[in-house]
Order: sequence, then C-alpha cells, then structure tokens
Amino acid sequence: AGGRETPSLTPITVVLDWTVNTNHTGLYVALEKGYYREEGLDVSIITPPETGGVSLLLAGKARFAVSYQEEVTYARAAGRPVKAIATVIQHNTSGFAARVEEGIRTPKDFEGKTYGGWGSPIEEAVLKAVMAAYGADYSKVRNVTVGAVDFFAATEGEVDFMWIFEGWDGVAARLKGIPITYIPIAEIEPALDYYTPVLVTTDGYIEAHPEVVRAFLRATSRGYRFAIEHPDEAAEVLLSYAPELDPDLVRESQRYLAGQYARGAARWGEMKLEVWRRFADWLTRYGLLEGIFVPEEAFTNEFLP
Amino acid sequence: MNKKEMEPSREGVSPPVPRPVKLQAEGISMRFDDLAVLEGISFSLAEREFLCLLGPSGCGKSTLLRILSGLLLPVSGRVLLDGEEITGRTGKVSYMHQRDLLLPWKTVLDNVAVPLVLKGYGWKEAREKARAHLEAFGLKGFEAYYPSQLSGGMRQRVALLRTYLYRNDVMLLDEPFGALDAITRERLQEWLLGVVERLSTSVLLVTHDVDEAILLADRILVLSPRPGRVVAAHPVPFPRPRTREHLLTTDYLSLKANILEELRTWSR
Amino acid sequence: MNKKEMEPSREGVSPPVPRPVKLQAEGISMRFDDLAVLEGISFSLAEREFLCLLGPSGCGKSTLLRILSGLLLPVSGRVLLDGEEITGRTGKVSYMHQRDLLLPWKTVLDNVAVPLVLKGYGWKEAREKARAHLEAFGLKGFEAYYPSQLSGGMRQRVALLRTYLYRNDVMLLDEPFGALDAITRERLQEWLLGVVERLSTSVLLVTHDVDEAILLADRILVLSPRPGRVVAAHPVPFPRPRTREHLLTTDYLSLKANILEELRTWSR
Amino acid sequence: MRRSWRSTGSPFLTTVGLLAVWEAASRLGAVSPFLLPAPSAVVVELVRQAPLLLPHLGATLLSGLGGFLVGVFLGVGLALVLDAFPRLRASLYPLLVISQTIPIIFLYPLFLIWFGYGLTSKLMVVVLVCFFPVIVSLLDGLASVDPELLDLFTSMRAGWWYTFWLVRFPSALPSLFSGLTVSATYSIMGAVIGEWLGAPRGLGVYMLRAYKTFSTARVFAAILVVVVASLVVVYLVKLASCLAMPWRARRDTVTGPSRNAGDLTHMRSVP
Amino acid sequence: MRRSWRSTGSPFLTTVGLLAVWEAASRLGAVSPFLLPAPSAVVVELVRQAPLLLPHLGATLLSGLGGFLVGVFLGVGLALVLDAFPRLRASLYPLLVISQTIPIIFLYPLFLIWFGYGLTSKLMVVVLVCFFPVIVSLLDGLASVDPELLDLFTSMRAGWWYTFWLVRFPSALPSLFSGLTVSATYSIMGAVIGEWLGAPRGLGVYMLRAYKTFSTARVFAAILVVVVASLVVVYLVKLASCLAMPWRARRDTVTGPSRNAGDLTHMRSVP
Ligand SMILES: Nc1ncnc2c1ncn2[C@@H]1O[C@H](COP(=O)(O)OP(=O)(O)OP(=O)(O)O)[C@@H](O)[C@H]1O
Ligand SMILES: Nc1ncnc2c1ncn2[C@@H]1O[C@H](COP(=O)(O)OP(=O)(O)OP(=O)(O)O)[C@@H](O)[C@H]1O
Ligand SMILES: [Mg+2]
Ligand SMILES: [Mg+2]
Repeated sequence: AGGRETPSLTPITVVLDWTVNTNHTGLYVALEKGYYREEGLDVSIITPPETGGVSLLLAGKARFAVSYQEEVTYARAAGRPVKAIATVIQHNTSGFAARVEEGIRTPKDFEGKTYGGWGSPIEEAVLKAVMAAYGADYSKVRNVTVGAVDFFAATEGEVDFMWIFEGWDGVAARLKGIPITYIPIAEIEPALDYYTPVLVTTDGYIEAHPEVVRAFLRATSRGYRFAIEHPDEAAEVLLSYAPELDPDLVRESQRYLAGQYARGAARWGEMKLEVWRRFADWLTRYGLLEGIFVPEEAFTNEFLP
Repeated sequence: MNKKEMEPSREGVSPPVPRPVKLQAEGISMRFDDLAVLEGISFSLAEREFLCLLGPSGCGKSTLLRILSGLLLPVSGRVLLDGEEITGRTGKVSYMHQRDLLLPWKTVLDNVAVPLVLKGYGWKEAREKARAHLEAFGLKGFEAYYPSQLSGGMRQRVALLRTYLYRNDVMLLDEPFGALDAITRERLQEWLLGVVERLSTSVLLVTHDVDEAILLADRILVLSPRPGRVVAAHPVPFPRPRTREHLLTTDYLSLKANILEELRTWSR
Repeated sequence: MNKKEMEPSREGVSPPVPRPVKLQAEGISMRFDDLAVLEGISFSLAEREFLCLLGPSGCGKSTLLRILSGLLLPVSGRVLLDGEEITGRTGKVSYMHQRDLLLPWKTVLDNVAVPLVLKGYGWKEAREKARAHLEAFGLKGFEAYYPSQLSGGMRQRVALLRTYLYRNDVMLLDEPFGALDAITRERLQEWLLGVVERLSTSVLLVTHDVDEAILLADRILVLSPRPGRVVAAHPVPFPRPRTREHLLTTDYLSLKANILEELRTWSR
Repeated sequence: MRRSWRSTGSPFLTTVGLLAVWEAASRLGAVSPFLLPAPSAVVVELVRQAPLLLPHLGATLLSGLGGFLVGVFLGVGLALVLDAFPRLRASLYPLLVISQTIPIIFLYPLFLIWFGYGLTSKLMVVVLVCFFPVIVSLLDGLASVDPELLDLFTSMRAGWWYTFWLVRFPSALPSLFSGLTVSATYSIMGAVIGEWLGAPRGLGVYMLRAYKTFSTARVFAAILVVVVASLVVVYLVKLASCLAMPWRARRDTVTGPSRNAGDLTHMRSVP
Repeated sequence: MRRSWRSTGSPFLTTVGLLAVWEAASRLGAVSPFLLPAPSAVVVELVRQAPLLLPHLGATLLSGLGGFLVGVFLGVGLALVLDAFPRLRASLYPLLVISQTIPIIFLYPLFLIWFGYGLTSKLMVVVLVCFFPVIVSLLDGLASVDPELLDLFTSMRAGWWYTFWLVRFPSALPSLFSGLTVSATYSIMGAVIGEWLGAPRGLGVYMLRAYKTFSTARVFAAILVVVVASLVVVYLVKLASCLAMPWRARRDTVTGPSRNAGDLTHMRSVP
C-alpha cells in the first residue's frame, strides 16, 4: 500500500505461520495505520503454504516470518539460519482441553481416554511428561492422529481430549456454548512455557539490513501495543483484511489476547534466554532434538524498540 | 460336405403341395428421417422355402432384414412368425449381417463358439462342437487366429458358421457369399442347401448374384430402387440339384435375362 | 457415364504391339510366422493393361496387394515400378482395400474429398471436385450422410470413388464391386474401363467373379490356394466393348470353364 | 429391470431426495452440525455471504478455468509430441507419472518461489492436476486407432499431419474426452487446493478462514459454490464432446447410450 | 524426424541426465538445499533412513494398494450399475463429480467419525481418489461400442450379461486401462494425503515429521520412495493391460504404438 506515493519505500514481505488470526493483529494494525510506511517500509503480508512459511523466508521470498519456538529450534538444529526477533505472546497459551462431560480435570484423568493429536512426536513426549508428573500412566491413553480436524469435529467422535489454543479454540468453545475443561500446558510443565508465536528473520538479513529489522520491529511493536490498548478497534482492523473470519470469534479472541501479548514483560516482544534453553533441554531429554542447538543464537532482543 | 448329405427329396419339380407360411411381412414401410427406404413390403416365406432377395444397392434390403430380425421397428407394417406377431422382437430368427461383425478380441474358434455359449453350452463343449465344423469351412488350422489376421473371405466364412450355429427355423442371410471365390462359394452353397434340407430351415438370402439366386432359390423377390418395393416374384421351377452347367440352358438363361431386365428397368 | 466416354481404340483385338511394363513383381514370397502365404509370385503389369487376379479365398491376394502398395515388406522378392525398385515404398500406386475403410467421422462428401485434400487442394475446392462425381456413383443426395448411415454397397462406392480421386498410373483394386448388384456393377465396370482408357491407367483388380474378370481383363492371373503361386495366366483375346450377352458365346464359355476348372483342380 | 428405474427419475430428484435426507439427519441430530451443517443452514449462509464469496469465486474461476485450459493444451501438445516420437515417449512417460506423485504440498513452496505469490502458482497447480488425465487418455486413444485406416493413409502418402488430423485425432476423441471429463472435474478443486496452500484470495482462502474460525456452515457454503462451478465445467466438457463428435451425437455419455431412431435397444421393455 | 530421437534413448538415460542437471544445480548453489537437496544427499539419507522408512512404506503400500484395488472394484462395479440403468446414471453422475470436488480435508473428519481412526479412513481417501477415473473411462468406453456388434448380440438374444462380457467389456478395455493408469498414478499419493491428514504411520507421516524438523533431504528421500512405488504400480497396470488384451499385444501404449510384423509404419526411416 502506498508504494506509488513514496518510491523510496523498501518492499518487505512477511509470511504468516497459519491462517490469519488474532496472533497477527499487530502486523495488520501496523499496516493499516501506516506505521510501516512511516518507517519507510512497504509491507505485504502473505499466508504460508501448508508446510509453513519458513521455507519462503529461507528462499529469500519473504524477509520476516511468523514462526514458533519449536520450529526455530529445529531449524537452527538443522543448520537453517533462522533467528527470532520478537515474541508475539509472552507465554504459551495452549493446553489440553476436553468437553466437561469427559470429567478431565488433571492429567491423571487422561488415563483411559482417547487423545486426538496431529501426529507430532512432541505430543507423545509432552503427554508422557505431564502424566508422569501427575503419577499417571501414558500407556493407558489411546493416542490417535486426527491431523487437521478441529476440536469440535474431533470430539464429536471417539476423541476425548486435544491440545488447543486457549485464545482461539477456547474462545470459540465459549462462543458456541460448549463447556470445556482446560489444562494450560505452561502450568503443568514449565519447560513447555515456550514462545509461540515468534517473529523471525534470517541471520543474513540481520547482518545485511539491521536498520530494516529495527524499523520493522518499531512499527510492529506499535501495532501490537495498539492492539493491547484498543482490542476492539484492532479486531475490526483484522476483520477488514480477513472478513471471512468469524467476527465474534475474532473480537472475543482479541480481547483475550490483549491481556496476553505482553503479559509480565517490560516491553512487547522481549524474550528470555532461559525459555529457549529450557525448552531445548527438554526436547533433548526426550530425544526429540538432533543436531547442535545454541540457545543464545536462536533469538535476539536487540532490535526491539 | 459330400453330396450324400443332401436328401434326394428336393430333386424333382418345386413344391407340389403349398407349404405352410413360416415368416410373413405385411406392408412394411420404413424411413430414416426424410429418406423413404421401404414402401409396403409384403411377402411370405414358407416352411423349408429358400427365398432370394435381389435389388439394387441401397434399396433397403439390409434394412428389411433388420426389421424382420426385430432389430428395427418399421414405420408401419408387421412381421409374423408362424402367425404370431414378432415385430420388434429379436432372437426369433437367425440373422447374418452384411458386415462380418466378428469379435476382434476372440479367436476364430471362440467367435464361432459364441452362439453355442449363448444357447447354454459351456465354453469347452461349445468350442468342441464349433471345432467340428471348421474343416468344412476351410478354417482348419486358424482356430487360434484373431479376426484381424484373417482374409476377407475367411472372416465371412466365420460369420456364416456362427450364424449357422445359432440356427433357428428361419435364417436371414445378408450376402453371405459376397467375398468368396467361385469354388469356395459353390461348396458353401451346396452345404447351405444341405442344411435347409436336413434341418427344415427356411432361408431368406440377399444376394447380388443373379446366378446364385437362380441356383439356390425356390423363389426370387426383386426389389425396386429406394424406396424398395417388391416389383416381381419369380418362382424358380428348375429341378434340383442344380449345377452351374445348367445355367447354360435356355430356361435358366431366359429367367436370368428376365430378372436382369427388371432390375435394369427399375434402375432407370 | 455413357458409352461415348469410352474411346473406340480399345475395340479390336488385344494389344498388337507389346506395351512397356509398368509394374513388376519379382519372386515375391510372404509368410506370417509359420504361415506361408505367397510363394515366388512374379508377373508384370503393362501400361494401360487391365489385369484381373483370381484365386481361392485366403490364398494371399490382399496380401499381395499390400506388398505391391508398399504397406508390407515381403520376405523375399522385389516390386518394380517403371523399372525402379519400390519395395516397401508407399504412395506410388493407388490401392483400394478390401474393407471400405471410410472415416466414420467424415460425411460422404468429405470422405471422398480426402484424397484431393491430400494432393494439396483446399477443402472447399476438393469438395466441389468430389461432388461432381457423386451422381455417377449413385451417391447424390447422400453428401451429408455419415458412413454408418449408408448401405454396404454405397460404402463400397464411396471407397471406389475415393480411390479413383487418388489416382496414380497404377490402380490396385481389391474386390471393388463385391457388394454391388448386377446393374450398378455393370455401370461402374463400364466407368472403370472408361477411366483406364482416358487416363492411361494400369489396373490390377482382384475379383471372385470369373465373368467379371473375363468382361474386364486383358489378362487373367489365377493363383493357387495358400501359399499362393501363379498357376495360370490367360490372355483374354475378345474384342471390346464386351457385354454380358457375349458371355454366352462358346469362346467365352470355354475360357470360363477353363478357369473354373483350374481353380477347382488347385483347390482340391 | 430397467423399468423400475424409469420413475426414479432425474438428477434433480436424486439431489432433492439426498438433500432432504441430509436435512432430516441434521435436524434429528444424527450428524453434528460441527461436521456437516444442515443444507438449510448452508443455503442461509450462502445467501448471507454471497457478496463476500463472489470476488473469491472470481479468483477461483480464473485460475481454475485458466489452468484447465492451459493444462489441456499442454496435455494435448505433450501427447502429440510423445506420440510422434516413441523414444521420447518411453523416456518421458515416467517423468509424467513422477510429476503426479510428488505431493503438491511440497511442490507448492517451490512454485511460490519460482512463480511468485500470485496467480501463476495457483495456475500451475491446476495445470499440474489437469494435464495428466488428458495426456494419458489421448496417448491411449491415439494408440488404438484402426491400423488398417492408418495403412490406407500411409498408402495415400498422407504425411504425419493429415494422418493425425483426419484419422488419429478423431479416432482418439472419445478417449480424449474421457480424460477431459476427469480433468474438468479436478480443475476447480485444483485451484482451491492452490488457494488453500497459499494465495491472496479465492474460495480456498475463504474456506480456510471459515474453517479455522469453526464456521462449518460457511465452509459448506463455499463447497457448494465449488461443487456447482465444477459441475458447470464438467457439463461444458460434455457439451463440447457432443459438438466435437457429431457423428455419434445420439450416443451421449452422460445420459447413457441411446441409439439411432427406431432402434430398439432402449425400448426393450415396451411390449 | 524420428531418427534424431533414436539415439536420445531410454527412460534410463533421461532420468540419469535429469539427475545430473539437478545435482550440478545443487552443487553450484543454483537451488537452495533448503528447498531442493542434491540427489546425492537424498540417496545418502535414503540409505541411512531405510530402516525407519520401511515400516512407513509398508503402511502406505497397504492403504495405497488396498485402496486402489477397492477403488477399482468400486469404480468398475458402479460403472456397470450406472451403465445398466441409464436413468440412474443421469441421476448419480453429478454425485460422482461432486464426490471429487469436495476437498478431502473436509471429508476426512467425516471419514474419521464414520470409519474410525485406523486404516479404513486412509483407505477411503485412496478409494475416493481412485474410483473416479476408472468409472469415467469405463462408462465412456462402454458407451462407444460398435452399435452393430450390439445389434448382432441383440439379434442373438444374448442377454445383458453375455452382451456385456463378450462385447461391451472387451471393447471398453482400452478405455478402462486409461482410467486405471491414472488411478494407479494417484493411488500411493492418495495414501500419502490420507496420512498427511492424520494417521499414526505411513510415508506421509514420515514426510511431515521430516519437514517439520527441516530435514529436507529426508522429505525427498520419502518422496523418492513414493515415486518409485507409484511407478511400480503404474507399470504393473501397463503389464496387466498387455495381458488382458492379447489381441492387440503388439500395440503397447507405454513404448508407443508399434504394429504387426513386416509392417512398415515404424520402419519408414529405413531407406
Ligand atoms: N497379420 C496377419 N497375421 C497372420 N496371418 C495373416 C495376417 N494377414 C493375413 N494373414 C493370413 O494370410 C492369408 C492370406 O490372406 P489374404 O487376406 O491375403 O487372403 P485373400 O487372398 O485376400 O483372401 P480373400 O479372398 O478371402 O480376401 C490368410 O490365411 C490369412 O489368415
Ligand atoms: N441409420 C440410418 N440413417 C439414415 N439412413 C440410413 C440408415 N441406415 C440405412 N440408411 C439408408 O437406407 C438406405 C437403404 O440401406 P440398406 O442398407 O438397407 O440398403 P441395401 O439394400 O442393403 O444396400 P446394399 O445392397 O448396398 O447393401 C440407404 O440409402 C441408406 O443410406
Ligand atoms: Mg445391404
Ligand atoms: Mg482379400
């Protein structure tokens, strides 16, 4: 937008991690409100292929991407020069959920139930870990892969509980009037309180264009701060870019996330080394991480305003 | 296929007692869109009668046979078999098409065995029965050939044998000997006469060969050019067996000239 | 197609001066796997000569024509045209197949126009030129019909006309009149003789009708049963124009009897 | 036998019947609305969302139809080349199969990188999906021409082009149209997949967003649009097949084989 | 014309050539190894991962081949039924098209609910993908039988079954095998998609995991396995087509049309 008026704008592509959702609101606000243009950036935001946007980032087809700590960890371990430059949300807002009828209150109750996962090896490790912590036996859980099937559809069938995002599926459940029980992952296993989502770019780009990274984060940060302060207005901005989303869900989710984006942090986007190291160690402990991962190299707060 | 197979009863003058009617066509007319093809065709085919159909190319002979066999509904008119209407009903008569219509995916033997299989024989038995006839049709040694590997005349013979094996009281044959040389044709004509005799079959045979018609027929129907009408019906009063040598007698010759003249007149 | 089209030069006794050889077959043998089909066939076709090929069904006549037309390579032997070897080279002679081989997706007119288009005419012009011949072939009014809507004889006439329009100095015709009635056949035979005369074409015609061979040919080749060999070559010394009435003279009859006897002997 | 189906009727009746069963199942709670919303709900949503759906439909149609056309031309062209050069055919045939067996999900990032995030990448997905049935069916069709017809044209020294155009191509048309029907069926779907995998707009994008916000009725409204659009393309191909093959006009393949006038095969049950 | 391709050669040479280009491009850095690893890297990874890949391959083959067979039987069976009842055909044909135009991703949840989380759901995806080309090509094939052959059998009162088995089916075989080739190509892919959408194991699962951990070489190793498996299935179908149609044994469709012995069409370039 506005590229014609100011030809000196730097064109920048940002690739998302998923379908447009309230995690991305700050980006859209910054775009809509002209924060990027003020920083001399002509930003376009694109949705990623099914396999995620990092491949586009690495191929140089996007300068910034929305990712998550797990992906950055694996990427770096595989030698991919991906670096996190800001976390969108300070804490992991995901957790295990079940319809109330299932009577699942703690991981102990997972025994004898059916878990519907998307088929990642991490899920198994997480389940093992949290159940062990509660003295429960993972082998009594039936773990089925439901892939991309959503919570509401899956739990119509044999599936009893799933791993969901509180700020999205959880909000949707409330709106649909489906009472659920929810066990936040961060509460049962601190190592899993990792950053998701995070904004990333490549080592090379940081080296070549530190000023662009700085400018981008300045504008983005303004966007998220605006969303924190004006969740309803921010929700409308997002909806104007993606009117296909369910407006009620977006608005509710936005209100929830307004309190989550920078919860407990001095400034939006700041990350702690401890979080990166803890999660990587946890992965290594469960044999889920091959290769060498140096937590210090995986992220930087240097460009945050 | 030696002469003995032919009963001597057919020798002598043609039917003294009129035989009962087997197949009857009543006022059959046919048209394709704007093209009138047949107009009020009526005739009857008696039991054990051998009727030949002569007519200019395109006058509707094959169309008539399709109607008689029940494959095509005439615009008007009826077909009766033994006095019962069979217009539009198939399987009552056996019909050899003008094209050989062999199954390209079946060998000669299997093509010939098909009608027997349709009649309820198992393939093995059907093949054995069919095989017994191959020699007479000059097809021995070609059991395992596919139709595409046969000569035109061989294909026609396979088709004729197939029609014979699906025999009914009435056989409609559309130019069954067209692609055969004089000698093979003679043999098969003899064979066909034997079949008529032995099995009391009635035959309606379309041919373009006036000699053939005179040699074989009890009666010859001549059709006009399209739209086809019956313009003449000649009984052939010559004694049997008739041979090609007889074709040189004046009686034969005058009948032939007669028919040719009719065809010529009508074809103006 | 009136008589005037025929030059009178052909009347009188057959060629007084030997004409130069046009097409020559030298020791052609053919086999399909284990089946010997042709054995040492040698003959020559002179300029403007009309040669008929007689032989039992399945003796290899069509195979011989395929070899002469260059579609099939013989196991041994050569084909020469004007003294030049053309074994295995197509397009040198025109060839009418035994099957009509019309294009099912083209109308009668377009089917007939195809050879002209292949010779470089535009479709429009080709259609016009083709249309001019339809009447003579009794196909007028059927321009827009698809082959599947034609009678057997009509299809054959379309195929003959097509072959004629792709004419070369040499025409190989595989039973071109097989599916035609006596009258239509007579007309087209006359027409063909006119073509030979007018265009100085040499014709090799396969037929099963001995009368037809005697009526048309300058010379008749008789083949033995498979494997086909040339067992006799009869010059036909009768003056032209020959008519069906002439067929009753003793000279004609003895030639015919002769040929039939040869066919019969060899077919034992 | 045939008679009992006579009254069962037209595609219309079947569709209505099916919808009725589905609606009833939904109302009675036999199917969860999270999985399969009632048709009435879908239609309501369709009407409500029409202004939003239209531009998406436009984008999908553009890449779906465009990709279909490109795919068909590519398929036909490639088939001709492979047919003309049998050696090349033996060499490239496996590659064609391979092109179909690499999951699009992995190819798409490459497309995005090579062709950009615009129409082209989506188009490429459709092309990839559509060209294969065309090429296979055309090659098979070209291979099963009556060899004697080919002989005839060889004996007339017809040259490659005339032999192809007058004999082989018309003879391969029924087979080609089989392939075209399959391709047409996939065309709109291919575009939707491309949009799903990443595109600025299109019904796939709409579906994805509706799906991720758990608006099942909207997802199915979009599916309905996709289905109708696909049906239209398929029936256009059927229409084209009738127009392209006038010599067998009465033997249509959608409505079942009927035959020449007066022919009885379809009248057997008339006494 | 043809001659110039003579020496170009076999599928083997093309493949080797292509791999060489790809390897060179990778080595020279023309393609990022994050997107497209060098073939050598893929092969190394394939060998290294073989023990891990094998059980996944087993699962994929099971549902791929199983689904293919079921799909083919279903397609053939349905085609027969639709062909026998033209009214039913007109009614159901649109439903068949519809079944192909609803994105599998939305059908899959229904499959999971109806068929459970095991093999069946995956199988259903493969069946859904495979039955369609078969049914379309078989229906089209059945509709283009020589009507005079049908007449002959009608005049012999052959009954539906014999007419079908002796005339219509053999006549439709070339067309059917066209469809089978397309289906065979999709079969393994269908299984991978099913696994992708959610399955405990299979090459799709392996790929997804490898992808998520940025092991591009492993992804391509798995793709290689999928490709080879698909090619094997396709060539098995080609083999079956030769065996099923002995009367045209010498006109094979993979290696291009050749003709009867002594026939010259393929020898034109010999002087
Ligand atoms: N492609 C082939 N494969 C095997 N045998 C063949 C092939 N083509 C022809 N034959 C055999 O060659 C022999 C001669 O066939 P051809 O068609 O030349 O006979 P013909 O003299 O034309 O007979 P007709 O008068 O019946 O047409 C036949 O026995 C036939 O079976
Ligand atoms: N399906 C059809 N549609 C239109 N016209 C047809 C159809 N079938 C036949 N005809 C026409 O009907 C006429 C008679 O055809 P038919 O095949 O009965 O002739 P025929 O007497 O058998 O000729 P022949 O001796 O040449 O075989 C022809 O003019 C033909 O064009
Ligand atoms: Mg006829
Ligand atoms: Mg022949």
